[in-house]
Amino acid sequence: MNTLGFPLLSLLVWLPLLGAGVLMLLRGDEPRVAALARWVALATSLAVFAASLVLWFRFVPGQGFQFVENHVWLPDFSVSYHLGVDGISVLFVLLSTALTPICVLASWESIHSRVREYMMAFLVLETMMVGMFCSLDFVMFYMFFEGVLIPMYLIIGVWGGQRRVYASVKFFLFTLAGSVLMLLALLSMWLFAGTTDIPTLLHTSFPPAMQFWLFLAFLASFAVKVPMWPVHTWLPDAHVEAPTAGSVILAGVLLKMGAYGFLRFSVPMLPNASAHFAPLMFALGVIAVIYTAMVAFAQTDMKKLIAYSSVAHMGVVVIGIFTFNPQGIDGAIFQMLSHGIVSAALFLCVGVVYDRIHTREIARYGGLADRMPKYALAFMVFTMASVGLPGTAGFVGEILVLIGAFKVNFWLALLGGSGMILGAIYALSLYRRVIFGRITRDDLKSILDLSPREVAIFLPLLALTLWMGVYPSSFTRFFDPDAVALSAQHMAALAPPHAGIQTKLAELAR
Amino acid sequence: MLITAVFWIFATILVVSAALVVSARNPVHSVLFLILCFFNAAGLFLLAGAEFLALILVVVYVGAVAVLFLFVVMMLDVNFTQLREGVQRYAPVGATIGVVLLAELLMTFGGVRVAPSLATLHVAPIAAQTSNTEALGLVLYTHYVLAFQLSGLVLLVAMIGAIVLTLRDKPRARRQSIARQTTREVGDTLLMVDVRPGQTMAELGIFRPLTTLPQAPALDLIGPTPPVSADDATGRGDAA
Amino acid sequence: MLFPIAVFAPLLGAAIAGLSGRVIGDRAAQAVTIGLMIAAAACGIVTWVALITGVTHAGTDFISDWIVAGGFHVNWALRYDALSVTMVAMVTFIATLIHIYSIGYMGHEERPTYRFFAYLSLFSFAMLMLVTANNLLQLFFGWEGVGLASYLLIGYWYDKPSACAAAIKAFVVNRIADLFFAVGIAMLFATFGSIGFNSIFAGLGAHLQDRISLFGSHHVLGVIGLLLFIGAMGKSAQIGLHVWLPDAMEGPTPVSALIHAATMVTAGVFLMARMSPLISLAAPVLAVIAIIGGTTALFAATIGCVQTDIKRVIAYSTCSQLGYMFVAAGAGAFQVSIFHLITHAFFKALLFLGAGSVIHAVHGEQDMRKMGGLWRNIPVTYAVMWVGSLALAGIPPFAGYYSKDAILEAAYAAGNAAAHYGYWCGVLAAFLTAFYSWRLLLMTFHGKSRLEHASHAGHAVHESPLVMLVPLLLLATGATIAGYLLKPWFIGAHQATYWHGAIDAASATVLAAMEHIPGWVGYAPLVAGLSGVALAYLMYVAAPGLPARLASLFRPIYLLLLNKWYVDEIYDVIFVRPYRYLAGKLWQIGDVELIDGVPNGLAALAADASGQVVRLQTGSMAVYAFTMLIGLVVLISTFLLFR
Amino acid sequence: MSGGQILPGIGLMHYLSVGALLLVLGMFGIFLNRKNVITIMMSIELILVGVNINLVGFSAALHDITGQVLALFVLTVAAAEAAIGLAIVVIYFRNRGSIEVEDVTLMRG
Repeated sequence: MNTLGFPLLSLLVWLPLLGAGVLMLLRGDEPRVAALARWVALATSLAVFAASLVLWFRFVPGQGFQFVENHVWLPDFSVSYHLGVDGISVLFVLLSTALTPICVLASWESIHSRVREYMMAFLVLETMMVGMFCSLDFVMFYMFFEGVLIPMYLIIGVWGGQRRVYASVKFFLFTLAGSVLMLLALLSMWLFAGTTDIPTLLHTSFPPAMQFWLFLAFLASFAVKVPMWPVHTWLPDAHVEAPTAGSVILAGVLLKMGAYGFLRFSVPMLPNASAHFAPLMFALGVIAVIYTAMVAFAQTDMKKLIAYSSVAHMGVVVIGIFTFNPQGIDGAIFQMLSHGIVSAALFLCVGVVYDRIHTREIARYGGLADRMPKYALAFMVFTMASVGLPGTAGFVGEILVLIGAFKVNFWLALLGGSGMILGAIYALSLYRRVIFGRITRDDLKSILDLSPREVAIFLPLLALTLWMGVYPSSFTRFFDPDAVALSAQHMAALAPPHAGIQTKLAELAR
Repeated sequence: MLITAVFWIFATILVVSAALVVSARNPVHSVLFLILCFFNAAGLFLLAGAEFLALILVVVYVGAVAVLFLFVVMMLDVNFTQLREGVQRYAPVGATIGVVLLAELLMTFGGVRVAPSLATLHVAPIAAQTSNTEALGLVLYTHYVLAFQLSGLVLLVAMIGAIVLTLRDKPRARRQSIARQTTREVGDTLLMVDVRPGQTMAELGIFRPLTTLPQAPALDLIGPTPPVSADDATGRGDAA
Repeated sequence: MLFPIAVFAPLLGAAIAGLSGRVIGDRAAQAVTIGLMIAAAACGIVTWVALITGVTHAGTDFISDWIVAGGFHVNWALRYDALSVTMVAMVTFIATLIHIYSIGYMGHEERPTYRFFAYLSLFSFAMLMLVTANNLLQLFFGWEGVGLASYLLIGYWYDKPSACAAAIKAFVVNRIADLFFAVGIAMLFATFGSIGFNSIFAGLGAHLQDRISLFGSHHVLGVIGLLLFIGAMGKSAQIGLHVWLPDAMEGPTPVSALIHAATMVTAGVFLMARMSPLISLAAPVLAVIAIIGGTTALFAATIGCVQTDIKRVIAYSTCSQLGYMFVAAGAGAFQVSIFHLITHAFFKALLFLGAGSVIHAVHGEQDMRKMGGLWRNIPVTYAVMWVGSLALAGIPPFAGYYSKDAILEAAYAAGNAAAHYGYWCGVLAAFLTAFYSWRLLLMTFHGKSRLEHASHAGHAVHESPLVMLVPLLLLATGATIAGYLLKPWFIGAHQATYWHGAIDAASATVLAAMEHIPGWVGYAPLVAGLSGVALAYLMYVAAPGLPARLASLFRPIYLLLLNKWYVDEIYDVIFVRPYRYLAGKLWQIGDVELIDGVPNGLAALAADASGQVVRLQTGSMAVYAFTMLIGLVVLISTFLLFR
Repeated sequence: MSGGQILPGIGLMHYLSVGALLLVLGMFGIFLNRKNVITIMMSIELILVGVNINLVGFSAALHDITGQVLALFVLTVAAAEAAIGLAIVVIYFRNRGSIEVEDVTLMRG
């Protein structure tokens, strides 16, 4: 299956860790180490990104798992070192590798203390993220899934804002509490199937009663990560306290892990339970869309507002996944990707002014359009993408989910789509209060527009946002066959019992 | 049977001296009784055929550990009578616990039944023609080599730990630093000053550097010599 | 090749002006956008002429894939038929004039204006994408794109709080309607498996009897039509969703002319015409359209009669005229609605630009009570405003006469109750329209000058520069002759050849029925219009004290109208404030107290418990040792006792 | 008692009893000398010797050398423990001028 003849995925997973190891060895006085650390981290992350581009060119859509590496690891427990990507995961790997250099660049000047450790944390985080999306063994997946917590916990807890300890502990406890149940689910699946190999598990059918409990256990873990209402409250706190780059990764990649889990485990492995719980998921998704969009509107802190908007957007993703039809699943995946770019960019936008004024209070800003035209333009594009304007990345996912949802239910589409309205309300009011208006504060009168470094950060994101909006086919082609297959597999798994019941009912009726 | 009698003698002395270890007023006596205990325990080992262990017990415990105890007891100027306070208060509790425990152990002994298969369950049976030391060595360096190495490591750590804990590095202690000796240059220590007739040392501002400082402070012809920096002082104080 | 140039040249202009405006400078940015806009207009008009003269044939220019996902396949493509080329020609032509006009109008801006021209061109591009769409999603792209451009342009003076608020209001109100539009698109896909126009129209026959249960069982096509119409209501400011349009006058006047009069707001009408094969199959939806349209026409006209802001009067008049167009659509005469759309584009753009010229002359004053007697100072503007008002009021032979007359005849001819309701609303509205038009003319240009500062009255009131007057004159020409010239093609004898199937053929029956209606039906609006003019003359020239007396006599009604039927206030009370309140409560109570209360409470509980347990840790080693030993004894005892 | 005779008339039980007595005496010592940490340590040594006697007894009774190996490890660890423990006592005395362990309440929660 690995046509490359070269363990590319292993390289992607472990190269960042190697970079972190190199950073650990740096010696010298503080400023020198810091400068060196920045460059080493940038070089490593760029190298990983360059290597990951091979995936973009060599991946063949619709051919199942590719670039597979499979080695025996713990034979006694039938656990193997199994890596591979399919259409659903490949773009998330790319998203992770693309956002990491951006994060390094975004932290270039805003992080002053313990730069080396900071960069190490990011590189370790990259290893964990890429590893999680590539893992084809449940034990490895679990390790990476949980491993992500550690560097993120440190990033928030060490380099965060005022209430960083509260935020980081909350983040850690919320996510960990869910994961414990996933571990139980993992164990029981292993006991049932005798293997932790994901491709094998994908074709294992679990008894419906077992699926019920497995689904709930997975839900506990993934719902926190997504995050779904009502376990979302860790996210605003974590975002607010995290340094800019931490927010970027958190919103860009970490939130996708939960939804990815749904796509990888819940829906294909537990079709009956998924179908059974779909109404619940729809309800939670709709609540997330409406409730958090309203709460976002009430915020006074820029980052909190965007954090709540993330919850709302992820609500759309959850709705899309559980429609089980190709449009819904495609839309959910696309929405995740676009949200990964757009919300990351929005957090970067907040970071730009935070670096200059050192506050995230919306009320402290206003009238930036005068002094920062480039910034205003970038912010506008990302705001519009977040609102889901056609032609930007945000629209494609939203309309696909809307179509998928409509096939399920009219009201689901209407309520799930209400994010279109509510999103516009909070996003535009944020934009208005920050960018529009008259400059009243003295410190804003001398604020500087984007520096070349910042332009270099934003340009690729801008280009991606528009590219994804205008020609999404170059992204959908990766996952479309797999999404269609997933949908078909789900329907097939549900069909026999349902058909049976229906024929029985028909007989009874006669 | 003589040998049986020997067992009983050893056992009795062992128990009695153990009782004295815990009840002696003077810790020095305690240590001495402890040594007696060890000797008797070694005797019991001998009777059981564990010659190597018996001798090790004597060499290591009596020769090293017990003497260490003795050193510590005698070197520390401790008011031992004060430490004996409250013995009466706790004796009943201790006695109760001890008696209960003993009773339980005896109950256990009363109810012990040995599994018939025990005779065949051997991990490392003692070969017929080997001496005790040899038999020990045969398993120790093969089967238990990892544990053996680990125990060596434990000892090493204990040794380092004991040294680190008790090492007292006085700030004024004179130490030889070969590196400093070989790298020092004339200018570091020698200062040529033109002295006009009638000038005093104070007028010139020349001070004798504090020789105990690790690095002699650079001579300052105008200002006074800087005092010992706080870092140096605390840095050395910590190790004490 | 000309057709894509017509569509994409404005995009290029917007990109160049917007991204490099600061580098190349204002003049160059204006030159680039206007040059490209003229090119687009030339191409647009040439393609239009080519199509209607039969040189080229209707078709589709495929550009590329857009969304390909799970059986949902949408392309970027330009649809080339009579409806789209008509719109393209109109949009490019008007947009070009307004670009040119803006050079003069925006000449006194402190800030560089390249941004303004970039936005205008961006808007033109989005509008062109809208009208040339070959599927509903691309139409939606243009739909939202014009919304964005409108948002940017209304908020162009971003340091004015009222402008920012109006911009957000416009966007959000439109979004509400767009949600229904999007759901309608989803429903179309779910029903037809495609959202391309051709496949939808081809599949109509197969889905005539499909039903969906939503509060009872309904025809699928009817529900789709209704959803699309709600979308159109938002964009075209129909009653209920009209609240954004008057506020949108916060933008610069050329914006009002281009977006909020001539083009964008008519997108809803265009959508109805574009989807006419589907809409005309759903009789209940047609009735709803006619009723909403008629009500809006009358409702907005009543408000227009008492407003004092010159731009707001015209804004309400736009609202009202859009109502007319929907009446025509509701009567099933989509050609007529497009006809009125085109003529309206000319005279309404003319009126707005004329108003802009007035405002420009009096240095930004918009309150008509502070104008008066201006006709000597700005005679050209005065003249074109007369032309515009005559057209608006439907006085022959100006353009508005032909189209408005046709609308009312069609409404009458359609024969059903809803269309008749539309007719009578239209007649009443025609009276009011003439009244407020002449009220505007008389208050602004006649009587004594009421300008506040003496300096204004004197030398400062000046005629606009040539660059503003030329577009005015061109539009005035259009407003005069467009109706007469275009009538045979749009709704008259040649309409079938002209439209060539671009608009549902079924509406031809209504057009035919228009020939057989009583004569008074056609004269009623004319009479109503003339009497409106007369009333205005009476109240503002002959008896200037009358309006004040009437206002105090019918004070509640006057206040009701002055405050626009209190719609904004009602919305504020039932939507805006509860939303704000609920948002705050959901956050402070829902999130902070309830949801966070659980983990925080657990954490507090754990902290308390450990605070109690910690007392066991006396710190005395002996106690720990004893505890261990006692524990050992207890353990062994337990084991012995319970084994 | 099929554990086997170690000496004529002396079985495993005798050895175990001696071990048990040492254990009890050691524990008693810990209680009795709760202030004197040195005596406590000696008591611990007693307990460990008791353990060793048990192990050697088992080894002899079962003719299995493993018991003695374990005893050897116990000796090792006990020696290490004594060394560290006494070192701690020494520096504690140096800092406090006393070895009363009841004073050590730094670990109070």
